[in-house]
Amino acid sequence: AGTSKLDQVLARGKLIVGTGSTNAPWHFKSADNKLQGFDIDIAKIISKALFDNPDKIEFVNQSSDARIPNITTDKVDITCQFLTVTGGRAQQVAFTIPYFREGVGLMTKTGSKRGDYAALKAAGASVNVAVLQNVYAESMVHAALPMAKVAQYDSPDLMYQALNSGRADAAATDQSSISWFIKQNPGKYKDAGYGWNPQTYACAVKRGDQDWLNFVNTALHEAMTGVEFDAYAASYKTWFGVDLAPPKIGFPVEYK
Amino acid sequence: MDFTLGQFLHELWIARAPIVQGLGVTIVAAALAIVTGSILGVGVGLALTYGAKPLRWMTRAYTDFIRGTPVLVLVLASYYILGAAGVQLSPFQAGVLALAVFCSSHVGEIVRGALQAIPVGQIEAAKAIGLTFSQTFLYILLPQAIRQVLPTWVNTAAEMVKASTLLSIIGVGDLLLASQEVISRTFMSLPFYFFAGFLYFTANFAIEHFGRYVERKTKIPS
Amino acid sequence: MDYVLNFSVVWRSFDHLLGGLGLSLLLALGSILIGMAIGLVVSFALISPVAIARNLAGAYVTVTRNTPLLVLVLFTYFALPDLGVRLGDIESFVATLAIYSGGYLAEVFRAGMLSVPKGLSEAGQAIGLTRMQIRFSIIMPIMFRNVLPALGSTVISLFKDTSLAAAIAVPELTYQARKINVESFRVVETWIIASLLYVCTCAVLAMLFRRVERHLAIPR
Amino acid sequence: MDSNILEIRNLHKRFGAVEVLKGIDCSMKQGDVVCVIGSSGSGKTTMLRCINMLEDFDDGSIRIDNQDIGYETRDGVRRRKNEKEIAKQRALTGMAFQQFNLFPHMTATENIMLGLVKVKNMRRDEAHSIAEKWLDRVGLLERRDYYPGQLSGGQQQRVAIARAIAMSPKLMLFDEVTSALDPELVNEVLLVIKDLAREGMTMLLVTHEMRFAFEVSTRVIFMNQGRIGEEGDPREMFLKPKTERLAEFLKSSTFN
Amino acid sequence: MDSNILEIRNLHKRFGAVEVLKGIDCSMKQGDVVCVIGSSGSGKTTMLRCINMLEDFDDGSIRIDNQDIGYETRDGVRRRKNEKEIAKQRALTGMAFQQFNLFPHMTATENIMLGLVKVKNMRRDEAHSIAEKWLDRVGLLERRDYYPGQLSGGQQQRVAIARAIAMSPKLMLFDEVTSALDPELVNEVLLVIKDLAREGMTMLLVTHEMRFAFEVSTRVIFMNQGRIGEEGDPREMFLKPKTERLAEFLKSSTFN
Ligand SMILES: Nc1ncnc2c1ncn2[C@@H]1O[C@H](COP(=O)(O)OP(=O)(O)OP(=O)(O)O)[C@@H](O)[C@H]1O
Ligand SMILES: Nc1ncnc2c1ncn2[C@@H]1O[C@H](COP(=O)(O)OP(=O)(O)OP(=O)(O)O)[C@@H](O)[C@H]1O
Ligand SMILES: [Mg+2]
Ligand SMILES: [Mg+2]
Repeated sequence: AGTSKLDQVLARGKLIVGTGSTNAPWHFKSADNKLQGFDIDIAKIISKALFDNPDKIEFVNQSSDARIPNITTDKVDITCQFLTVTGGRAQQVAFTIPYFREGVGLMTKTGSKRGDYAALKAAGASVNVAVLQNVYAESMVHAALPMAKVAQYDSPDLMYQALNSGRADAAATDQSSISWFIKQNPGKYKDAGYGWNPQTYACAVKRGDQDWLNFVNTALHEAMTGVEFDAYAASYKTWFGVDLAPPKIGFPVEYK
Repeated sequence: MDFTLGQFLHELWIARAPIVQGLGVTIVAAALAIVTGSILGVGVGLALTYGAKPLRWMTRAYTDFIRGTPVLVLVLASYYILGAAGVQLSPFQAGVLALAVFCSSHVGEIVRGALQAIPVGQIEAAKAIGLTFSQTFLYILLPQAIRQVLPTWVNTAAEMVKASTLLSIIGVGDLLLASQEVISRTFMSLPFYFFAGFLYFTANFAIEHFGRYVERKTKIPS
Repeated sequence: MDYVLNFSVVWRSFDHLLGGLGLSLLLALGSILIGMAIGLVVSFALISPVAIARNLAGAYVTVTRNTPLLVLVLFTYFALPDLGVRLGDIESFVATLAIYSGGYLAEVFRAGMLSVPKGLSEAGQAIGLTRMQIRFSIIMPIMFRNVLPALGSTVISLFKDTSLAAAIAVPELTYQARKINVESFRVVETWIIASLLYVCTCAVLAMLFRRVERHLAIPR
Repeated sequence: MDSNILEIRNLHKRFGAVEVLKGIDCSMKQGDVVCVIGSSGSGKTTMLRCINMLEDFDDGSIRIDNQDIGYETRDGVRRRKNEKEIAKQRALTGMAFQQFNLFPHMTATENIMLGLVKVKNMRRDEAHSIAEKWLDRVGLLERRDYYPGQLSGGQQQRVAIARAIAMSPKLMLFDEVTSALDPELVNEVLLVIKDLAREGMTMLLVTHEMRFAFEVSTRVIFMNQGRIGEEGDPREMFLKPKTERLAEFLKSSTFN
Repeated sequence: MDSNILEIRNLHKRFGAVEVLKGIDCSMKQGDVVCVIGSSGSGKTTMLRCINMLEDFDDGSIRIDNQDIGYETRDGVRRRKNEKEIAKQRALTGMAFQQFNLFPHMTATENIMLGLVKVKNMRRDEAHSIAEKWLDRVGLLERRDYYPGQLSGGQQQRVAIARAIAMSPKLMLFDEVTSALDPELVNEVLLVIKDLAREGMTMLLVTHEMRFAFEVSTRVIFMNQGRIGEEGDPREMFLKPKTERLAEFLKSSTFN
């Protein structure tokens, strides 16, 4: 038997994936208490590649500050949990190829006086912005609204709650989350119409296991460009409401 | 958000299974922690009261360290630091271990107080009829200490139920995490937090009354 | 396991942790002072001959002691604005912890009050002191000395409870530690350092209390 | 004008259903030293406690120095006075207890000063010199800075008496002030009381020390089941008891 | 064979730097009733406590029924026996304490049964009937199911004596068993002890009740400053003390 995680996972017969359960549309529970979301579907694509069965997965529920420690202490084989790729993190874990890219947007309540980006910016220092806790949260907000006061929250529902109770005029968070939230609460919220701060999401595995990393990369790559594209595209449509155009046939786009 | 009571009840009904399951996890985790923590704690209390000096110092350091650390930190340490040391525990096991350790330091102190409150004459009388120390402990000290410990111990049990909320942070699907999962789908945070709070309150209230009941039952007539 | 400890990220942000600890202490100090005032009043109500006062105080103590602090924190912060009471994040946490600690401290004070022999207040009455004078000159000074050990441990556990302020984005010690984790994911190292900070602070608090206890001990 | 210092009329006191004082009438003039004797439970302590309103009473009146204690009758309705007034009236009497009841957190001097400063509103230096005067009188000037825990029982009781007397009460009440003391300490306390008697202090004492009662009192009251059983000159009462009850009681008490 | 039940040789006991027992020699035969008298602090209690190893002692030997108590000397080295053995030896003597020390959470019967069942390994029903026998002997059969808190001091002491005697010790030790009792309760306890004396129980009693010592004992030991000051027939010692110390001690004790 090989020493790679790949062999271990195959021998075990199931994949152990670290992810969360409280962030729609990435990873959250359905009404019948099943884990679902875009991260979950990515994990299923990897399982399919391993076992030709998308459901041979054991999910380990983890909070967002547990994402990297659970890899480094071998609690999980892989983490798929809207993990933003950064240089610092890449020194601790090995990132797979990315499976999504997005930016930050601003969400406001419908009917609010400071309903759009221009109004928010004009209001200057009297604007309160709620954001998810992060080291660069403050500078991120200030990149768009230089004067705004920033309040950082532990979980998205607290952030939305702050917006709802009027503690914050706007919530700055991932565009994906904003679109999901607006869709779930029709008519109550709106996108302030400004996006910035691009970031890339990738899965992460333990460093120093090239076989395993190659395998996952291959699986993800073929989901976005090859045989599993339909599964990827279907998931994308479900969670982001967008139909993807199929990849161009012919010369592989990678070598252009 | 704006919603009616009816909407909340509807969502609550949909989410009944995970919430009941979360409540179950909370109760089992707290119960396991209380039981193992209390057994450990009796040992700690004994060592603190009757242990040889080095043992007494070690247990003193143990209790002081544990009691000085927020439970949240104990939970994380038990999960990650033990993991780093090669002991792989599931989140549930690690969480219960942390709570039990926390509980043991508190019970240890309580037991020490109770043991020290028993008049020395009791030990001497037991010695005088020829009982060994372990017999003395089992038949004379423990039964008296338990009665004295009961009210404080009940408080500790309630504390454990509250502290079990912190297990959600390492991914144990307790009542709080179950509620948060529902909230992340429905965005009804206040009602579900309060519903969870109400359940916690009810659980603790029941514990409190059970404690009073046992206290009445075990009261020594005089 | 081959996890290698690396404290450098933590040292880089150590002043953030210390600043967080300072804020934790301030939060604890503010809320416990208010909590002590609440606890004192409630404890007098708990032993009052007036049944309504006793029952109200009893209900207050039951609710605060049996509800997780986190729920109370979220209530003050998110629900009270709907009812027209809007406090800043620090104020709202201090208010919550004060109310929460009031329940615990009331019980501590009540026990202390019952430990003051009844004869002493009668002696006070006999020389013509009013009820208030007896409370302030006789009962409270003695009660305060009696409860110091219990008060010490309550204060220490309330200090640790300030870690929940992180949930509403008050940048105290736990919040700072989690912030470092989000950045570096050096969770083990960060929590080791943070917990040492907590333990040391608690030890210092305990020492202070023992010193006060010794200082105030009545010579005999 | 009524020259009586104490005037009790038809005093009744119930604890729940049990009537403990069943109509006491009694008066004392300036300089009287009255000893109350009687078997346990006959109501001696209760009578003393009513006199300075440590217990409310149900019927009858107590007048000290021509003031109605505790209650006033207006338009035929009996009303308890308010707490402030009652507190002031309590300072008309001084009381020494069986258990001393010194304030453990105050030195001997501070114990005595408290009432002077808080009730009589004296300046501290004035109160201080009065406290020292009385400590000297009870032979404890050297111990002025000792805490009660550092004094013997006899010394504590002497401080307690000094604390009561320093308030210059019209009437001193003593409730078995020696019965919690070791035999060898009894005398030092009795000597202090004798001394006060000699100086004309008006005193009402409950005591079990028959010889002392015999020596010090101008009058003796024998309480029996909540009533005054017999009352009169100590010599006559002790040597020629009129009632059988008293004769019996005297026989059972040691006369040493 | 040595027919002495108790044989103390050169017993020394120190508390820190203070030598409390300075060489006690004493022996008792079957049926002896020895009273130990002496002023406070002379070491009476300490001697009793050494005899059943509630205190370790520093030098000398105590033999009960030809067994060395607490220590053994092998190859010239004095060694404390192990706890198990000492526990067993403690059952050779019975002890009654000043403070009774009944187990508050057990009824009278259970108090007596505990040692029988746990130390003597008796069956419960056998232990039960022995307990009842002894409760009957001390006149408390009706109270067998009462808890100590429901009994008067005198009754508690009688149960405590029954508890000790029920273990059929070779020697009974009594340490001032009546001095925590109200005067009217003393007699009931003394009667029980007299009764045991009459039946030939070997007993060593520390007591302050001189008349009782006079009446009940076959021999009296007068302890003085950690030594045996005088020893002999009660009649001779009480009426014609040989040493000045004893004469003085007897004068200061009331003989009632
Ligand atoms: N607070 C109380 N509640 C109910 N009954 C009481 C209370 N205080 C006293 N009594 C009862 O009132 C009666 C008289 O008590 P009191 O203390 O006046 O007697 P006493 O003559 O001082 O006796 P002693 O010589 O024992 O001190 C007793 O039967 C006592 O039990
Ligand atoms: N545990 C102890 N530590 C230190 N000194 C002790 C201890 N127990 C007793 N002593 C001292 O040993 C001496 C003898 O005490 P012991 O109790 O044997 O006297 P006693 O003759 O029984 O007196 P009493 O009549 O007051 O009971 C006393 O001076 C006492 O203070
Ligand atoms: Mg009385
Ligand atoms: Mg003694």
